[in-house]
Amino acid sequence: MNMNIIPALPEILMAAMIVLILLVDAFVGEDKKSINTGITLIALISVYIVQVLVYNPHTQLAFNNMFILDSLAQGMKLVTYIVSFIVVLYIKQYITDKKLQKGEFYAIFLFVILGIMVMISADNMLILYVGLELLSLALYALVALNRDNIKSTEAAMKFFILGALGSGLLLFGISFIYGATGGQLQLEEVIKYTYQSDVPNNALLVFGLVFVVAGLVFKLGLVPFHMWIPDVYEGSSLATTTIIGTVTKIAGVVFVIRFLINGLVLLSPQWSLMLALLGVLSLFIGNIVAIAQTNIKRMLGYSTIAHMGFVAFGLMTVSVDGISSTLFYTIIYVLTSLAGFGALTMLSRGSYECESIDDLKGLSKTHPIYAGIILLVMFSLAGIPPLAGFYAKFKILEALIAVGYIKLATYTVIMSFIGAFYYLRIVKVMYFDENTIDLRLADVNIVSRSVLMLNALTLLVLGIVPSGVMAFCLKLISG
Amino acid sequence: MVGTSLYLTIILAPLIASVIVGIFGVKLGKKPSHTLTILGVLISTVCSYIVLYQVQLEHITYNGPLYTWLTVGSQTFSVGILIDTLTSIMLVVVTSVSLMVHIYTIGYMAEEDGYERFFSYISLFTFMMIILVMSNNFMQLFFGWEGVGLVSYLLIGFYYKRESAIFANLKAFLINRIGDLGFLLGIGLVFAYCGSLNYVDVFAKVSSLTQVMLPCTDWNIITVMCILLFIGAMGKSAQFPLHVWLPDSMEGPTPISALIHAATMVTAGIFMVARLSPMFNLSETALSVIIYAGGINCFFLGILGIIQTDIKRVVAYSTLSQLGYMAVALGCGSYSVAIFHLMTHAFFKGLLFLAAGSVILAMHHEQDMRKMGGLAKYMPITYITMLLGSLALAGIPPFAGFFSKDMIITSAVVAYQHGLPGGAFAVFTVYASVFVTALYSFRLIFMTFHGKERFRDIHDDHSHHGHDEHHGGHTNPKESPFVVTLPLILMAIPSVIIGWLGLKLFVGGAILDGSVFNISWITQRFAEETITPINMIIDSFKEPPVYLALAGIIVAFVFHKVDGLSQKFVNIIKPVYNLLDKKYYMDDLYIKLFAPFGRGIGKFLWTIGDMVIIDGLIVNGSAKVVEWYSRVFRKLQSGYVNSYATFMVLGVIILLTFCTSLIFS
Amino acid sequence: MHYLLSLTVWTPIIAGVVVLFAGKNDSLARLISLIGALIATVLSLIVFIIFDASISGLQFVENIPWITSLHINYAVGVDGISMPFVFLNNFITLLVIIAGFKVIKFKVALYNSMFLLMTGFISGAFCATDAILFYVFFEAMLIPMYLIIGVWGSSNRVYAAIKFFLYTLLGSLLMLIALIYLYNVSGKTFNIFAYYHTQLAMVPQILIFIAFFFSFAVKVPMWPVHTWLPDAHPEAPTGGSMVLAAITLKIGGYGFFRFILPIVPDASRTLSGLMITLSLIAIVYIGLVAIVQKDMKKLVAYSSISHMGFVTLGCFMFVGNSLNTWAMQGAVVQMISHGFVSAAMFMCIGVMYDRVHSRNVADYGGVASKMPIFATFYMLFAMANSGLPGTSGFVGEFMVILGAVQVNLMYAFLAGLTLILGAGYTLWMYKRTIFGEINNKHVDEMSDVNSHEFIVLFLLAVSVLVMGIYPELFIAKMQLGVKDVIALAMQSKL
Amino acid sequence: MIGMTHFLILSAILFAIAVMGIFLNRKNIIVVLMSIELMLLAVNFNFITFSSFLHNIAGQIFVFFTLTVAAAESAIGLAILIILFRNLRSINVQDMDKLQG
Repeated sequence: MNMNIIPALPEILMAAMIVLILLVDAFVGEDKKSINTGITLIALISVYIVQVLVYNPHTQLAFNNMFILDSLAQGMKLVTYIVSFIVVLYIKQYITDKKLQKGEFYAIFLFVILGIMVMISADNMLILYVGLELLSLALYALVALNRDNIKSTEAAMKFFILGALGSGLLLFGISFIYGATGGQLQLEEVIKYTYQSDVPNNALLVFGLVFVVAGLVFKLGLVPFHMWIPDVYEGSSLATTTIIGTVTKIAGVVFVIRFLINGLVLLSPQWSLMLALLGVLSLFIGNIVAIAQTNIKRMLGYSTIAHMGFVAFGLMTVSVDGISSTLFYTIIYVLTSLAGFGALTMLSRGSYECESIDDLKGLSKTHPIYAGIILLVMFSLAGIPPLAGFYAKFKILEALIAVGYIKLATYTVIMSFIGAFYYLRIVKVMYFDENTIDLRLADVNIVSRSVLMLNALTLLVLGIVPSGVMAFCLKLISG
Repeated sequence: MVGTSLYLTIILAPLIASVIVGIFGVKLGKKPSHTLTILGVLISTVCSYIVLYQVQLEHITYNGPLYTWLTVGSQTFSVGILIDTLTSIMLVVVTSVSLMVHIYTIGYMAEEDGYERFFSYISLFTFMMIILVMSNNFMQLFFGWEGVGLVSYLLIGFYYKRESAIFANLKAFLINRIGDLGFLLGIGLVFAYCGSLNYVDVFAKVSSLTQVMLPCTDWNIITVMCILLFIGAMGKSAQFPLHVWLPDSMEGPTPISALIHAATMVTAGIFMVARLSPMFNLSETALSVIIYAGGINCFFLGILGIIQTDIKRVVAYSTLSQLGYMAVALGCGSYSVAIFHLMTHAFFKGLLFLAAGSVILAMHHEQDMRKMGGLAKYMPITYITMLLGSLALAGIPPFAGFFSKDMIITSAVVAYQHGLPGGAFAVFTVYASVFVTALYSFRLIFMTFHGKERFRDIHDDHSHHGHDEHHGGHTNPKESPFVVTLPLILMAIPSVIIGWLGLKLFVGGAILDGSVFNISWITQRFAEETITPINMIIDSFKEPPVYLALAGIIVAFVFHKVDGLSQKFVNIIKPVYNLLDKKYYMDDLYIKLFAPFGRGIGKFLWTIGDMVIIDGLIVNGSAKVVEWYSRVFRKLQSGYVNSYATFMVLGVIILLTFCTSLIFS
Repeated sequence: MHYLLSLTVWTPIIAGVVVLFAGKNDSLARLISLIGALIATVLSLIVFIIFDASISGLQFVENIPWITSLHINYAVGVDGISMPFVFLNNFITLLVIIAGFKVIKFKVALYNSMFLLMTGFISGAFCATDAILFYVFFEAMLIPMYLIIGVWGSSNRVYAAIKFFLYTLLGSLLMLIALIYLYNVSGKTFNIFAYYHTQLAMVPQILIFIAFFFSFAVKVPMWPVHTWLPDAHPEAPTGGSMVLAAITLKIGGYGFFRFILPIVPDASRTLSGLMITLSLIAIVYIGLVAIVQKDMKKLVAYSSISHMGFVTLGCFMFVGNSLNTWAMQGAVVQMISHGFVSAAMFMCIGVMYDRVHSRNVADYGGVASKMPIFATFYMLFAMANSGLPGTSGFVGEFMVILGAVQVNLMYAFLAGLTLILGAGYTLWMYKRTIFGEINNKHVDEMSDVNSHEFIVLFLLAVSVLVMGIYPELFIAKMQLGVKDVIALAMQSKL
Repeated sequence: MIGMTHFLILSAILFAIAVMGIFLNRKNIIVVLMSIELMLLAVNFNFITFSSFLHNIAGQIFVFFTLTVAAAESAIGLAILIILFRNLRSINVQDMDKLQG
């Protein structure tokens, strides 16, 4: 019986902080709500510190091995903290303007983070499920929080229903795996079991696998499990979209890696092909449909779908190289879209909401800095060197070709070629068109802006010296 | 001063002058400009006479590179100088005529604007021409070739505001480019098969190619080379069918017509063939081709001269016909004679043009002969000199033209006797042309200098539409100033005597030793009989040409005297006249057929090929397809949550079937 | 000295970034960019001078590990083929900056910085000896050009910019696949020169060839993937057109030398017939198309395509399994010469455009009487464009034709048609714009070239003439580079 | 004798019904929520079946978690439903079509 709880200290601390926020929020007046922001930031910082402190090189287990803290978990958690810290900086002005500034917002946001942390560290399907639900439920709430907005509520409802369906599928799958493996919920046990059994003919296991995969890719948003993404992206407030579009992606990817690699790696012949199929579809739908979009959030939603197609390809290679490429891709993607959403959020001030693509017309004249940042983001998403996005795509392609999927790689580049069009269109709108509506905004505080600029600059810097992050990702995989 | 430095002086003097005047001309003003350029040309003239002396008497020849133009692998092209007998002759001709024209221009262009520009151009031309004749390899020859073409282009379009002028110069350039294409390909072949472009190496190598055929054809390679090269000559020397540009080139100022389009540039082709005589000697086929081209020129294009009314055009057509003569001579393999005629022609045709120019000057830039007449007593010098020129042109003994032309006739006869294909045609044309030549040249004389003074009534109707304001009504035309008449006189002298001097040297070939090689039978023929001017004149009265010439003059006189006769005659031969009037429809062939055809294809390829097929169909088409897909697939996102769920379930089902198929296969 | 090449590459990039911060202060921006471009040009000139023509292979080599996990190095170096282009590139950009001094009044800082970045990237592409480094620079240059066309372009600029971007992107993406494939088959290296000795079967060779072909043929551009150029040029500002025509097209040609011929020699040999056909189509077809253009920039754009046809023609003059040296050398010369000439042509059109604001031939006529000096320069460049001996335009075409004759007289004939066509469209345009009576008041108000324009035109004129009269100056430097390529193209990899 | 398979089939049927309830139903969102509950129950049934037949307690523990989560889930679901009704004045699935395309 391993009752060591040290590795889980960050989670515990986070939970405590959440409670604290709820308490404080209950007692401070409307005018002092900004204190919540402070607490949230402190929470994230402190958790980060603790996380660093509890780290030691070799893998630690807790709660009877249900909870694992390996290099992957450690690394991705740290990334999560940093990203969510930046997210808070970006959105705090926005949510005060939009009257979302209620204690719940941050509390729920931290719940999301907590969920992510649990998922990342879960070594047991039960914990994995709990983490997932914690994350999802919190997200539903976040979306719904903008409660007077009809679009938001509709998005929340759709998100909820589909989410529930998704997790239902996942559970169903898990139950079958549980049965097929003779009562195993522990991921490494599942591996051990699958070693002994003759996997391919174990119909029950594969049957379960299909449902699990369905549940997993729902989180990533691969076609045809993507339907929720565009609606939720469009419907929810920019703050929420920022959260969904960035931090949760990390969770999703790690979640999938845990399940498929740590758990069901021996079924890779099956699931890699499934991922390939879904990836192909995602790249197609994501890129093609994004072209017709007029709402920028929705467009980014579709672009996410396309990018997740890349992630799927990275995973399907089932090689250390491939998986590390996937992580690299995810990190770069998160950083990029973080900058993008950040810029949009900061542009949406007061009553003005940066919704439709035309709202960006002539931005290069009114707000050259923001325009420049969005430009970098767009070219990075399109994968044009010398921006970080290029290496992300490049590594995935390299991994694909290394294991011989040349046709797939060609398909991928053609699709991302089509994708380049709508990123270019954004740049075109900002730089080539005349501004119709002139937005004069009270500027956001200097800290957030400088962070945003740094963030955008990172894309450029990583475009010139990406090897550091690559090595980092490789280390996460190979331990 | 000896050796390369001397030669370089010849080359560079005009260039430097031209560049300086070209850049600072306007600042310098008129006088300094023309002194400078004339000085430049004078220097090279003097030097070329020195060279002539050295080459002919001291037998100093030179052939060496100046600098490496480019190196590829082991092969090197270098810019070089070749000084031999031919070069020395050409140098003298070019520089002297050029000098005359320079001086003449002072008077002729006095009132024109762009005076300095003009001088800079003609010096530049002189430079290019010198390069052309001095070059010791094809590449440099081509450089000079195109260079003179460029200057000719610039000068034909000298009055760049005049639509006809800029049309003419474009036409000239393009027609020449057709020739140049052939020339370039010829050079290419030479290089491909001889591995060098230096004359010496090529001549050494070429004789070994007599049996070689062009790949996958049964054409002798030398023939192909020679014909291609001659196509180049056709362009420059206005041989049929590439002659159409020359009459139009008369749009340029008269000194240019004299220098470029009569004396020097147009003879470049002749020079080139003569220079390459060792090659052409190896291919009778090529020679026949030349004969036919030349024959057509000298007779059929000569005829056109008869019906022209523009004084310069008459001379222009006579130039075509004389070039024909030279070509025929070349075709018959007597290159030295061709060069001989080239030289005599340079002087008397230059003279004719300058004289014509002087007339035009007196007539205040009126060129229509029907508006002249009776000028003889107003401008005696011009009259006398022009008369001499015409006599020379018509080939009346003992003027220069007579000797050269008579030798050409002889060569044609020889070639005919030897049975060279096209020999008969050559003989016919050269005989017939003698008559034609005399006819049109004296028609010119009579119309211009004799008979009724038609210009008087002209001036009236001119003063109506305010032309020639600077002279009121009925002043008599004046003789041109000294600077104009001096060159006339200076040119008249050689036109009269050069034949006497030249004959022996050229026919014996002594003067062209080691550079031009007549074909065997010609050499024999010239060897076996000793020709002297005297007995040649005497003999000539036993032969038809002289009588033909006289007949021509008489006919011209009759038509001049008897009023309306020409009109009647025209009516009688209406269809023929129309044909001639339309210049055998050659212009229309280019302007109405080729040019629009090219543009038509271009338009088709652009609109259909580029716009519709590539851009419309493939590029924008694919974009449209993608957009269409986009619009279709976004419909899937219907907005109804249950349809979303349906898709998820479908997905699961697909995956299931996918996997089961995997398992049970 | 040892980092000379890196300096050449990075000076303009750094200058470009610095200029961005000049922001609203236009004169400062101009000054900085001028200095930057000047330094870069001087550096590249030094490289040109101290480049040792007597040794084959790379010089000024630098090799620093860059992305170790993928064995990507920051490896630069120049050989006879790439070196002249580095100089050309910086030189042209310097001219562009000077030319833009007075003309550009809108977003000056951005404009100049874009050009400087562009130059840096292009130099990088020419210097890179690591495939990915090359690719990064190769792609990166799309961004500034996209903005240049899109922001400072004229009426139809958006379409042109996006078309240009996507056209070139598609090609380069396919190349990326090919590069990664080579990386895997050549024992995990991105060193271009390692690929020269990688054994490849025919089918992969063909596929790689196609991939490379798409990326480079689009840049050149070869028929039928040329249609972006006639759209991009007219819309781009003068400077944009100059850089586009003078340099970016050359990267396409350079690619044929650096990648296609040495890496997939057998495929090149097999497909040479096709390549030659396409090149000849480009020369004749495009030449004819150029004749009917009414828009001056479109006309020159088409003439560029037709002239670049000589480059690709020269690249694929296979005799048996050996390449024709003359054609090959001619191709390189043609590229450099076209760099000068096309830049000059666009400059001239720009000069006129700045005064009358029309690209339409019909809106001009009689310019000569208003701008004699300009007319003289323009005449020189027009003649160079129609390949007159003594100008650079002649040398390359002459050499390629000489080579072509040795292979097949028919090729030479078709290629030679450019003598007529080239003169046709160039001089027709010249006649209609410069000669003739002044036919509208805009032309009547035209003033002759100002000092900046004069400097630019003068420098270009000098280069055109020098290269025409003494091409050995360049050829001597390139000799061995070309020789190596030919040697590599002759080896069989099967 | 009723074997494990029968139970599994039963739960599969339940699950299928639940799913049908989600994507066939075009009317009432409440029904959708109920179907979700049903789906979770089907899963629980599965777990219990396995756990009893494999003599492994983990499954039943999992069921407890699932039940809890289900409760929380329906709570949130209903909350969202309420605000949705407040904005939309309807709980008809077909009326949720503001977001599409």
